[in-house]
Amino acid sequence: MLSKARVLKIEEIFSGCFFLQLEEQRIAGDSLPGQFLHVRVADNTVPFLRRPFSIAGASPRNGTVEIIFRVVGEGTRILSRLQKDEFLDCLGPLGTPFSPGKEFPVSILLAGGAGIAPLLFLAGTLAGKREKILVYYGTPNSGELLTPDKFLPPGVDVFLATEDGSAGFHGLVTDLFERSLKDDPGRAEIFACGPEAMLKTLAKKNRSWGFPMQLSLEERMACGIGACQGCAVQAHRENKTGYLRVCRDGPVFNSQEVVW
Amino acid sequence: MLSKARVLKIEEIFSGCFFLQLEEQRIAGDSLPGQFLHVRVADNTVPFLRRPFSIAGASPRNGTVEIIFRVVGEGTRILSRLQKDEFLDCLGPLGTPFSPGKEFPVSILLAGGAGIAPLLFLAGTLAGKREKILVYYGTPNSGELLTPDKFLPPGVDVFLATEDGSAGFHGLVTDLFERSLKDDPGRAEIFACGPEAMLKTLAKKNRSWGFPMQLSLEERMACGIGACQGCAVQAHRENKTGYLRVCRDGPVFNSQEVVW
Amino acid sequence: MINLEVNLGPLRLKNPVLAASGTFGFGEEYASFFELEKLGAVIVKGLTLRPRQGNPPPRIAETPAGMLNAIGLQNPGLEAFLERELPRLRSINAAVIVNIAGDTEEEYLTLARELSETNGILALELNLSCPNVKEGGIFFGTSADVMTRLIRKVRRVCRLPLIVKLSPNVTDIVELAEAAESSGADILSLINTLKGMVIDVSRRRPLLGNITGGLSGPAIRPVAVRMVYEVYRSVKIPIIGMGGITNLDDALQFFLAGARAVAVGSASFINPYTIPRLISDLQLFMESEGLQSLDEIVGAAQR
Amino acid sequence: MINLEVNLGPLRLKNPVLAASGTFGFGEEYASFFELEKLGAVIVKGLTLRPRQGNPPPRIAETPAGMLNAIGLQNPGLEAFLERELPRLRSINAAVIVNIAGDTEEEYLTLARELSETNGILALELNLSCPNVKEGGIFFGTSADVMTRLIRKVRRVCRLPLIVKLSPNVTDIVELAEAAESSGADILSLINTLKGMVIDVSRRRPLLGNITGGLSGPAIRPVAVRMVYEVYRSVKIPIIGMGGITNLDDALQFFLAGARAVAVGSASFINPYTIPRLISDLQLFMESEGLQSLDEIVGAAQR
Ligand SMILES: Cc1cc2nc3c(=O)[nH]c(=O)nc-3n(C[C@H](O)[C@H](O)[C@H](O)COP(=O)(O)OP(=O)(O)OC[C@H]3O[C@@H](n4cnc5c(N)ncnc54)[C@H](O)[C@@H]3O)c2cc1C
Ligand SMILES: Cc1cc2nc3c(=O)[nH]c(=O)nc-3n(C[C@H](O)[C@H](O)[C@H](O)COP(=O)(O)OP(=O)(O)OC[C@H]3O[C@@H](n4cnc5c(N)ncnc54)[C@H](O)[C@@H]3O)c2cc1C
Ligand SMILES: Cc1cc2nc3c(=O)[nH]c(=O)nc-3n(C[C@H](O)[C@H](O)[C@H](O)COP(=O)(O)O)c2cc1C
Ligand SMILES: Cc1cc2nc3c(=O)[nH]c(=O)nc-3n(C[C@H](O)[C@H](O)[C@H](O)COP(=O)(O)O)c2cc1C
Ligand code: FES
Ligand code: FES
Repeated sequence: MLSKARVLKIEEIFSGCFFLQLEEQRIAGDSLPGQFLHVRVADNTVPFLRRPFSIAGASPRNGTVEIIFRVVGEGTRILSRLQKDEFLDCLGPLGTPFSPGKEFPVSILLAGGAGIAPLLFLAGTLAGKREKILVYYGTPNSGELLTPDKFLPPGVDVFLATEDGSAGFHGLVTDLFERSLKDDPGRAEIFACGPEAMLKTLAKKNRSWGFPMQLSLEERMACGIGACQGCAVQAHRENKTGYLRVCRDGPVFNSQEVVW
Repeated sequence: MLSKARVLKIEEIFSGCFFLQLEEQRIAGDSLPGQFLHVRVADNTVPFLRRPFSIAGASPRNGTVEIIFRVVGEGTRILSRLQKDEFLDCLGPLGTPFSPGKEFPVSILLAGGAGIAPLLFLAGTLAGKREKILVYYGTPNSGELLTPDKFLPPGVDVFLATEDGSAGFHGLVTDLFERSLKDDPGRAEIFACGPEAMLKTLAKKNRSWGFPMQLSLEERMACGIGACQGCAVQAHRENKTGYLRVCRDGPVFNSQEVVW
Repeated sequence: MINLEVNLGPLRLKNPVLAASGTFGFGEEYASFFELEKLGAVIVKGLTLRPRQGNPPPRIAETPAGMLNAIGLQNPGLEAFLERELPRLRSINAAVIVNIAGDTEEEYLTLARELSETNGILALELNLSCPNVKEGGIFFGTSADVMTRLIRKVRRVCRLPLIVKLSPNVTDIVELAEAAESSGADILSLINTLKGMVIDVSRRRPLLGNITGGLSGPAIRPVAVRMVYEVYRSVKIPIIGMGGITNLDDALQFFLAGARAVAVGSASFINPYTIPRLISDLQLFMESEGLQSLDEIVGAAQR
Repeated sequence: MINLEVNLGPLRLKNPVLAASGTFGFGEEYASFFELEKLGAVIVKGLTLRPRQGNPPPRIAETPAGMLNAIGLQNPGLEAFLERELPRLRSINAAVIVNIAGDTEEEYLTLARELSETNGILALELNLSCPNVKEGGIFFGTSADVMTRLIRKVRRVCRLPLIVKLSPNVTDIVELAEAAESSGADILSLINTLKGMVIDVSRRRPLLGNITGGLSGPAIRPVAVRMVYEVYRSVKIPIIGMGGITNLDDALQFFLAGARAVAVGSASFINPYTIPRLISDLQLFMESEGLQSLDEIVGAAQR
């Protein structure tokens, strides 16, 4: 599960946000949407810990796997300086993936910011297998928007929201979704990834909407494989309430499981 | 005294030993033989401390300054990966330089291993100003020998010694020197740099030879500028015995000053 | 091939490299990377009598050359351990050492008693030093008197080799080591984490849910090596050294300082293969240096 | 421009960023990089009554994200300080705090008495915590009783603001901080270095001539921040925080934890301009955050 993956491509999609394509056959073959790579950004004791990134796409045929990351601190800054043909130490794929139900003809993907990453991968695997795939995607402004068409398969309907109104709907992606809500909870399921506030809002509203809904969560991680109990999130599961591990019990949780 | 110097050239002279040429006008103009640069090998907290390297050459005209370093640990390993046009954070020139006496027509330069570095610079500045410049240079074997001609001005006589006899004299450079000893202590002075054992032997033998002799010493450093008292070497100076600072009171000491 | 077997008083290990408690869970996750059988022993996550929820998140903070954790001893409790974890570990032939913690003396005693009666456990490690729980833990580990009383009692009910794990958050580690030795410890483990904290400057709040946490990783290695060195001079019982070990060189510092075995903690998070790699590097080192036994280097830096 | 002036009890500083003792010598070397006048204060190298040779080399060892030092208080002694160093510092308008250390109570008292009678010294910092000298130093800093007695006596002869610098090598920093406060300290400095060591594996010997040394740098920052945070809750006197500060963010952690001023130590070795840069970054931060006074952030992370 530990590999050195070769950098095929690194590209700044918009200021401070990078697309990274890696070549690693095993990871490419094993990855499922919702899983993540735990990446060692440098061969040094600073930064000490690995960094988790959702897998944004994988092609077993080409042996490639992709992540999309925003530069928020030292680790991602170092990553952003990677060059083609360098090697990146990756642990993974890790974590429990999304589990789309065949019984739902409509898939609704709700993304906030960099949360789009795992949903791009999911959309790719669902394409052609669902009647409708709807992607709702919100960012603060049009400058922080990746062109979803570039990363999405054909036949996916994309709805944009920006907080400042510079592109698409003016407001939060959750509001956009609420307004356009017309799908039947019996026929559609939701997959969401984004900032905690967005997921929390969704989980709350969904109490009345009643969609089956899977959320991909984030928490600070050490091991990434389930051994240290570092990445705790409070949740119900199997009639118990306690701390589950984002890295192994998640990162994908059912929205009713999570205790906010 | 703190500069970012541009890498003009980095070259592996022999396995594990690098020649690094930097462009930095101020340093190039201020450097004197025996002084050193205190280098930050990476913009990170690991390695934490700067690394000191003797200045192996400087040209105020070209604005260039050079060091020669051997890879012995993490810091020098990182340095060895520098690329042309990258910038290196250098503090310096630091330390007390050699002070050759005009009254001595003969200069004898005794180098062990990487200790050749400051002596190359010294030879360059003495060239044409002395009757004779003799360089005695010893290394473990011919594979660890830099071709001194490449770095030395014309008119310098070079005598090689290797411990395994693979080039030049078979044995220690101190023995080679002792055998060829014929210069008059009244007319010649010695400048030496190399491993502690070599300098110690020299200092001891010089009690009978009686040459004026200047030694360039090494000690682990923190500040490099004289503030922390970290780089202590026991020495007599000004009728007192105590710890002097290699970084400021040295690295060049008179051989009688040092307490071994 | 050189035999890496080592005796720590009554405890015989197939090699002197252990997984440190709390960094290896109950071994399940690492078992998919390599055979746990290879390890000197797995010291399992701190076990308490009843299941523990642990502390609110965030529980992890990165620090320069290290990390803070404030797990708060989340574990499934004795019963689940005996039912699920221990049989699994035994089935894959892992050498198991159980790290135990309690809020009260009584809890320690019950744990020691019950685990002594269980097959397949090599030794107990008394965690007197967890900085991340409100009661117990570190309280037992910072006063020689309190510690002595507890160890004496545990000793009476414990039939397994007894390891006492010391906290570094003390004025005089030697005093505590001596107290542990004289009250019946067979082996000492040191060090546990240093108490630290990180403030999230953007939120102007402590980063960890528990406010403070335990500092581990290379950052603390100099403190750990120093404590092993000091303790080795004053006690006769063997020492398991830990704190910031990532590779052979780091481990050798501990052996030279006086440890007869070492444990790897946080480094496994960075590279899950750290321990098996260290074992084979140690093997190679001994061969290339012509060492017949670890004894030749244990404590060799003392002077 | 925002005024960075800060009062630490009786001590008024032009800004809250100081040079930590022992890392700045007597200021001479750094004066060629920038005007020392800019600093909140220069805390000079630990001064003893008589000149001190210090420890045998090597005195420095690098560690992950930090370093060990075992200088052993090498300094020219009181007389040379008064004759040479102090006048020089005064002539360039540096704000001077004198860090003093002794082997005996008597030495501390003599130093405090004589320095109190000298013009141009802003405050005394009692170093009760140097881990690198055989007698004195840390001995005075690890027992609340011994410390209390010493501080009381010094207080009586000292007319300058009295800073007490605490050792982190203790079980309970709060107990010592309270003891210092109640025995008359005006200000607390924390932390000094953690005791550590490195073994030179190739030589199989301790690397430092003194065997052990004091650990400083970013590695210890989490421990330092935690101690400032804990002490702030239990004492009323102001705190000078230090330990691993390299930039504004690091310094803010200390302010938010409860420090009213910070000192920069080892980071000056890496970049001699660390302190002046930190001062201007702090200025900019306060302006951009609309802070009128540091008070708005001192201790703001407490909860
Ligand atoms: C399962 C999972 C999937 C993720 N997928 C993506 C993705 O696809 N694209 C993307 O841009 N980001 C993603 N993140 C967030 C990403 O891991 C952080 O942005 C990154 O670790 C920040 O590292 P840094 O060194 O730049 O920041 P720093 O703030 O310097 O990091 C300091 C420490 O905090 C941790 N940390 C900081 N922010 C986060 C965070 N949001 N979540 C978890 N740990 C954090 C770091 O890992 C590190 O240990 C994901 C996080 C998780 C848990
Ligand atoms: C005044 C002076 C001039 C020098 N000139 C040269 C030169 O021209 N060419 C050259 O190859 N080397 C020179 N050295 C030695 C060089 O500084 C070390 O080889 C280098 O610091 C090793 O760094 P590292 O990270 O690779 O090794 P590591 O062993 O990993 O370094 C660990 C720590 O020890 C210190 N250290 C290790 N060896 C030495 C040493 N011999 N002297 C001082 N500190 C040491 C490092 O600086 C660092 O702080 C000089 C040393 C001094 C003091
Ligand atoms: C996430 C984490 C959890 C830990 N849990 C325990 C524990 O339950 N019991 C215990 O005695 N030590 C625990 N420790 C301490 C380690 O066993 C070890 O003593 C310490 O981390 C120092 O070693 P390292 O620097 O190699 O990590 C824990 C450490 C970490 C990092
Ligand atoms: C080389 C060196 C010498 C020191 N000398 C003294 C001293 O004489 N007196 C003192 O109180 N502290 C001394 N200290 C401790 C520092 O003042 C400071 O408390 C400690 O280094 C932590 O800060 P830092 O991590 O920023 O270096 C010294 C530290 C170093 C690195
Ligand atoms: S990060 Fe270790 S359990 Fe999730
Ligand atoms: S390295 Fe600081 S005085 Fe020489």
